[in-house]
Amino acid sequence: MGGNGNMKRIDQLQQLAQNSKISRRHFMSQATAMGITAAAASTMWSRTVKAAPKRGGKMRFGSGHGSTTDTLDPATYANGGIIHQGYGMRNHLSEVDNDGTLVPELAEGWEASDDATEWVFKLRKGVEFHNGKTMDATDVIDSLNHHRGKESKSAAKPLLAPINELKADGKDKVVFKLAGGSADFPYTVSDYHLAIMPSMGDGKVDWRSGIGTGAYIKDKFEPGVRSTFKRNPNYFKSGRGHFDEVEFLTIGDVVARTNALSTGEIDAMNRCDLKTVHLLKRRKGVRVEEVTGTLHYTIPMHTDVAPFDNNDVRLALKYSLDREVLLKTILRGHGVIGNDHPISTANRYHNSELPQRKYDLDKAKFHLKKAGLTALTVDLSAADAAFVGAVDAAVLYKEQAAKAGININVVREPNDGYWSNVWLKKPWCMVYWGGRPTEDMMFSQSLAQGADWNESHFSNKRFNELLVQARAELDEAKRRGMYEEMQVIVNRDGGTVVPLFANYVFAMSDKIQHDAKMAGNWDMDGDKAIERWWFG
Amino acid sequence: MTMPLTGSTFSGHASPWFSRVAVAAVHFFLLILFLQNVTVDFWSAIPGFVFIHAYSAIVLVYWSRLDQTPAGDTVIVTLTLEFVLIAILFWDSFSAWPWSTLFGLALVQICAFAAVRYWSELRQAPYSAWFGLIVILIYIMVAATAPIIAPFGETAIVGAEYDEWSDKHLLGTDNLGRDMFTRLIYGGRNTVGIAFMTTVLAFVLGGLAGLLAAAMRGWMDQVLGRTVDTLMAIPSFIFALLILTIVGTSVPSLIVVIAVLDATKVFRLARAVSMNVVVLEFVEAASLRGEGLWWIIRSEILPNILPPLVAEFGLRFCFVFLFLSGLSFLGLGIQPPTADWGSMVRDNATLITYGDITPLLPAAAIALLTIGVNFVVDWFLHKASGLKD
Amino acid sequence: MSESKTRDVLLNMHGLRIEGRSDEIWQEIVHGVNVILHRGEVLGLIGESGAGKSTIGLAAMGFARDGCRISGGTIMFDDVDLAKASDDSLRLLRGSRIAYVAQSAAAAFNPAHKLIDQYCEAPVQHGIMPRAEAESDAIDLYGRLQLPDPGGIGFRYPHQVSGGQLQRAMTAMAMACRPDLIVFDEPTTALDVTTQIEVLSAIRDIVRQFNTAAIYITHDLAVVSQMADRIMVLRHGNLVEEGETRGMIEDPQKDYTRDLLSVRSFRKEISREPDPETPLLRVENISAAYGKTPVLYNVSIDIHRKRTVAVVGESGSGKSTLARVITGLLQPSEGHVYYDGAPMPPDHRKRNKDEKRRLQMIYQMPDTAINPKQRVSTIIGRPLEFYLGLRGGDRDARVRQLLEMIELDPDEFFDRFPGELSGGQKQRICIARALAAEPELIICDEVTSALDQLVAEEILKLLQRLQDELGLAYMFITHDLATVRAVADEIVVMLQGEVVEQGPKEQVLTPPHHAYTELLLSSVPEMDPDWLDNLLEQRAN
Amino acid sequence: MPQLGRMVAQRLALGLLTLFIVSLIIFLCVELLPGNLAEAILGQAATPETVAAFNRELGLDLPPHERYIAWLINIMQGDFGRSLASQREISELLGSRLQNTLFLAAVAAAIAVPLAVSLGILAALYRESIFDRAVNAVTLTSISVPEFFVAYILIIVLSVNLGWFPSISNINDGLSFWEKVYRTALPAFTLTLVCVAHMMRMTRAAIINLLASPYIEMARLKGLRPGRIILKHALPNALAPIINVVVLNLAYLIVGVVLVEVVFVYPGMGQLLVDSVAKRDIPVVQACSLVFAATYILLNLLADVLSIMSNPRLLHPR
Repeated sequence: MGGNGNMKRIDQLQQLAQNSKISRRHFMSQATAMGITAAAASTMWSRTVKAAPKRGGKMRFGSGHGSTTDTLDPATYANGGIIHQGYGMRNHLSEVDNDGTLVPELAEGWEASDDATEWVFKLRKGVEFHNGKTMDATDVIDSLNHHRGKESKSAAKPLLAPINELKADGKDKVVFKLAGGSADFPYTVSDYHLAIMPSMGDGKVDWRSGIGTGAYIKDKFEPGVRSTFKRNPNYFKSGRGHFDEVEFLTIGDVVARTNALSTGEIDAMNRCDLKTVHLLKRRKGVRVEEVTGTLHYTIPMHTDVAPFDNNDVRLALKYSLDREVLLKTILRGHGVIGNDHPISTANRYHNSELPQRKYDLDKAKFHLKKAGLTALTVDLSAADAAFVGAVDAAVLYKEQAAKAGININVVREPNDGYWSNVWLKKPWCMVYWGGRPTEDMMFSQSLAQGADWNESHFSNKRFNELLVQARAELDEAKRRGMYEEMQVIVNRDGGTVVPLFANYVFAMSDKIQHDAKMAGNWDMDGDKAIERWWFG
Repeated sequence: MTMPLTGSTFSGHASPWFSRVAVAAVHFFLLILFLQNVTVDFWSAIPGFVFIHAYSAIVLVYWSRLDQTPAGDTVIVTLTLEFVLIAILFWDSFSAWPWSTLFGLALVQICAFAAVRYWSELRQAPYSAWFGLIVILIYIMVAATAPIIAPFGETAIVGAEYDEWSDKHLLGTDNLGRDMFTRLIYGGRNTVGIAFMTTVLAFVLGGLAGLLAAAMRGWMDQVLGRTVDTLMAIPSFIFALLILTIVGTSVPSLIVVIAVLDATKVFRLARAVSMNVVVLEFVEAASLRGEGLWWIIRSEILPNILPPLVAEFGLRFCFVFLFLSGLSFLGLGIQPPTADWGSMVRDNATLITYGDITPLLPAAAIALLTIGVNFVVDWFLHKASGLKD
Repeated sequence: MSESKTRDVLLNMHGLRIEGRSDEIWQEIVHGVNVILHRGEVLGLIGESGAGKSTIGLAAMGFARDGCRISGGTIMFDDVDLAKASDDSLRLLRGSRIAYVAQSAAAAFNPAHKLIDQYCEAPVQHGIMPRAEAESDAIDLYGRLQLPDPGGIGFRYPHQVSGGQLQRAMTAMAMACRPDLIVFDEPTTALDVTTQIEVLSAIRDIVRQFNTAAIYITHDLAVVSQMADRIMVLRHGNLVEEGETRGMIEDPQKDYTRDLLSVRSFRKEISREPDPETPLLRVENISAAYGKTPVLYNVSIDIHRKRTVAVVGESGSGKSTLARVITGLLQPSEGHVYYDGAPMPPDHRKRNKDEKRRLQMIYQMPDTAINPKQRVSTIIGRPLEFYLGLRGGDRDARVRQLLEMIELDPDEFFDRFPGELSGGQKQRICIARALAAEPELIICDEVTSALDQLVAEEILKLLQRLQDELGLAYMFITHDLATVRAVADEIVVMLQGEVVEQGPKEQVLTPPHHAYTELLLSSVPEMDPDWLDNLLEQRAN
Repeated sequence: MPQLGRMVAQRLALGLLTLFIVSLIIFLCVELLPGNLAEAILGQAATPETVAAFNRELGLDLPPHERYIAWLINIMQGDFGRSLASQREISELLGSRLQNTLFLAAVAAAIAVPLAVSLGILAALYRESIFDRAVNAVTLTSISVPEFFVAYILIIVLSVNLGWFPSISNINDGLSFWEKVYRTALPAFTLTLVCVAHMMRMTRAAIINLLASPYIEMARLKGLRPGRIILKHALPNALAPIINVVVLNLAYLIVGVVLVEVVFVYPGMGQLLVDSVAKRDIPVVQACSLVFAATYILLNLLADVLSIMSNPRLLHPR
């Protein structure tokens, strides 16, 4: 894997440059020797060297997400706009950093029992909320309990369901007792819902004020319009939260967003128009970036419903989809093709050995024949509520599958109520997944037997065994083996076609700088752009 | 609105032989086109044959009364209504060849009738009106014969995405690799067709209600008037948004919803102009004679309020057109993959920022048609009001 | 003639040709007319509609209405040729040296401004006098024109002033700049006869006082003979006859002039004694109101078969309301209507088809009384279908028969639209429509007042013939005593909703009269140049 | 004038009735919308359990008529209630939005109305001239294009290429009046282009319509200048239709600007309403609709009152 080797060396080189260990000339010669063009190397140099963060400036961010009905209650967070603002105001026990690794945030660290059923989080000391109160275990427990219990209307409720007991051990320690072993539990508490807010003392938390421990203090909050923030002078993290002020604008219309960036009325935007992003790149003073993340599209079949109960039918359908064309037309190349399992290259245990499934009409026909069929007619439900372009994707799929003798009847569903009336209800439909930071979370939610969102009604004995084992397995290598096997199982037997992983494509002013690597778990550097970026 | 009651407004003299030949020619044109394009077996072509001939029979029945009479107006309006109703009821089968084309050709035929009927007026029309009429005619022809003149299928993916303009793809391809030129033609057919049907339905509903209110007055006028006031008090965009979300954005529901909302405005006009007619003595004479409501509406009032209504039809058509494209902008209009100009502008709007004029084309198409219609309406109003300044 | 030659010529229109546009084609409507007007002289232009009299009158101001143009001839006003003068120089003359008094003062006064504001506009804009001076001048003129409250009337809006007063105010406005010439375009046509006298005398006095030249346009020879020194009779854009007023009235040279002079000579033959049978229509003690405004008080009338009852009165007398009550369009607050002895439901919607059929109506304005979008065959054929159930060929044959009955050629008119008919022809169609129902009683509401006199006379003769042939009864509503004299068997005189006098024609028309009848009768202009003088003198006594 | 007063009172009472019916219709519509608030907010995360919890907390588990009556009683006490989704006071939520909407409408009207009326007068004065035709063609074109398209073109030309105006209208309370006007310029221009044609054409038509009337002929025969004839004699009598069309357009400027708000990211009522419909936030939808309907009713009343005031027949009865 020559390419991989090169990548590592470039990383090293950049590291050296960033720490001022090498000169520009040295950097350039080394980089060009590795096959990088001079121009690219030059850009890389300037970006790397400038990478020393600076404080100051007012960052104006135009977000395609955000709604007038957004609230500061993390239990109701429903879109990237409010998630981003939430990350700016508040912190969590743990954080997925820009490398994609899990690091402690408000916790100093954690320890698990051997079976991974009991977790002890040691809290960072001396962290102050914006109102001056010092964060302690009560705040953490109340914040998490905000999502638990009968009356909770939080979308994070199922995430915390495995917690049997949650208690403080002194002021600085929180103990979780889980129903079953979970090696990735520290990942769970990094979920965007589980922000730590000041307790009001009666077991409730104060979410209305927007007070948290985060890098920015709420100034004005007009949901769906604009919010302004000021830098938290007492922020506990070093090297984060560089802007003096942040103005967060909701700009729903992509043309307006793009124009605003072009005319310098905002400094960064997300959700670029994929159709014209190549033109946007040519604009002076504008930089377009993209990150492959965990966001992916699925086309799940109910594996207990005919004809999808026959694995050959499922394979025939998987083979009759040309993912490359879909990538080109739906995402205009801004993504990677999927391999019929939900684990992204951004995940830790992605199985890179598993052969990529290709558009293969012969194989499709073969499996169709094996299933005892010469022709097949199936309904595929789609709406753009699933993801932008879902209907187009379904239409493309229909045209491609027709060549294998499969007649896909595209059923256009209404956008409204798609998630309640179509998803999980119709035997075959288009779905979008934001992705989960860990294999365990992804598999548990979407493929485990009995999971609420087991969209393909998948029930594979071996898979379910492995899932439980791997969850509690603390040995890295063994875990990797298990997860890789599970990906193979899903790829071969699963009822889910996973055609694409979408890139996050966003653009910013030239003046904006960021670390060489950006997180792929959410849009805009893990939705932490305002915390992580700075003006160069 | 001044009332054109002089009667001389439409008293042209067209020679009957000319109009007969014109209609016969259109009929044969229709038949030949149909036969040429029937690719399916004989039996499934039968409905088409029946359709054409039943249609011709209707034409012949109305025949003797057609030339240069106000009855001719009625024939044109009736035929239009028939087709619109059929099209709304059977939209699904109508959007498929050959029904849609038959429908389109029927429209062409209606235009031919109108042209023959009003030939003497047309001769005196100013250039702007001629320009408008020609534009409208071209649009109708294009819409009617879309499957024949379009090089590719409406939703067929025939090339790479965003191809340049070339011999194969005259205007390049769109984001899915569909031919832009083809989409533009079909978009015109869908957008114009739906806007036209919506407007007609709005006029049937609003016009009828307005006539009823004016003719019956009393409680009927009050009830209808209050209902319309209430409906108008709700912003139509929001109302359309609500209703379309409830009933779903299928083409028939789109047509009905916008038509009902637009009918309120038609109602007001129809009622106002009818009121001017109702107070005239010939209406009093008819009601003294003991004529029924229907006769009074149809024979006494309607022929006299047609000119302002027709002019309003043109304007409302434009508004519906723009309304539809506005809804498409918010994603509630005609749904993909059906081509429509509003969403074509919307889909490609970002390109304008980068100096690509492709999205200008559907917008220009919308503008050209509305301008054309407005020119004709201007001329018509000018004629109907007898203004000679 | 020799006397007038010595006075200097103010206006000389020579070989005047005017074209009008219809359907984008220009057609000549005035064919080379010569008009000479001297200072201080009043010239009467007379003719029926279409004679071109108004067009010539406006041409005297160098003005052509939209759709008309002056295509030939010269219009010498003093030394300026108005036909060739620039817009600006015309504008300077108009209002200051040539002024205009329009037919309907109610329409010609701008409803948005007070009378005195409109008066002052011309003198102030033409820079003749400042506003304050113009105002006091206006009040003076209002007084001379015998307007009530001359100091205050100018500060009212046009709709607050009655028609006769408005017409005088307009004359004052025309006088504002003391013009050399005033064009009066049928200034009294829209007025009631009693009002007409006041206006006529006021106009004549003021013109004489200021020695202003005037062109007086009218269709009424009797009126013009009171006003004009000289008369020009016009027909179809040509001059028929010209002469001194007295000479023309006493000794007309042309047949057409003689026709105009003899227009009021038609008299119905005196009919038989009233039949003793029950009246065809009995109106008994009817009172009616529009909303809260009472319009009719205790009116009773009998109409017998084959008889003509004329209901005469000025505007506001309630005569048309009476017709509405009889036809059932307005329900009376008191009283009943009996038809052939049986009470009729007051609401026409509750009457049965036969009751409706037997009582038909003919309206004042034939333009609005027939649907312009229906053919003659439909207009006349519809009652045939509706009442008598005639269809197809039977119906068409009957329509043709009816057309013949009203003296129109069936082949020519069967398929026509009202827009292709003249006013008189339209009124005939209305009559045929009424006849189609085979009625017993026809209510004729001012059926001749919108028509030219000669045409009106034909219509009256036709109606009379039909009565003789078909034995119809007529209720004739009119303000015109000449019509009453011509057709009535019995006369009902109405004033402000009440019947002031009623009885057989001879009885009502023979003195002694009721005071109001006397006023009405004496106010009808006669073909005598001295009539107005005599009358005013008489009344002054 | 007692008649005018009675008319206003009558119309206001009728308006209240209309408002009541409007609220009922809107309530029913929102009730009929597929899905509910909880599902709309939770999206993919809507489990039966969380949805039920949501509904219980917001009282959405009560039967519709009870909720409507409760809402009605509150509204009669002047309490608009709280947004279901954000729990914010609706009056506060609506207040700034309404202010912004009115501000935009005012700026647009301040440009559009004088422009349209003067263009209409000039076009009537010089009718059939090159000027008339040019104005007609330009205004016709501007209404023949979808408004979002006009907006985009204005942005490209005036903002992206020339850089004269900001492409988005990021306004907030802290700005000075002129700064606000500056930032509102582009949406105001767009709306101006969209509604000028209608008003201008109506002004022109209303005036030309009167030119055939006898009193205009009289004015011409009095030798008055053409300009004076139009301004002094035609215009006062053409006021009623002009007022009507102006008010109609004012109503449009207030209630019909959703698209422009979206394109320019203008924080007005339209976007709030669209968002609330999407989230099934009934009280907000209700409140917005009521404000819109009330605006419409009041503006129409204003038009009628002004029409009466402009008509001496009605203003000065005999």
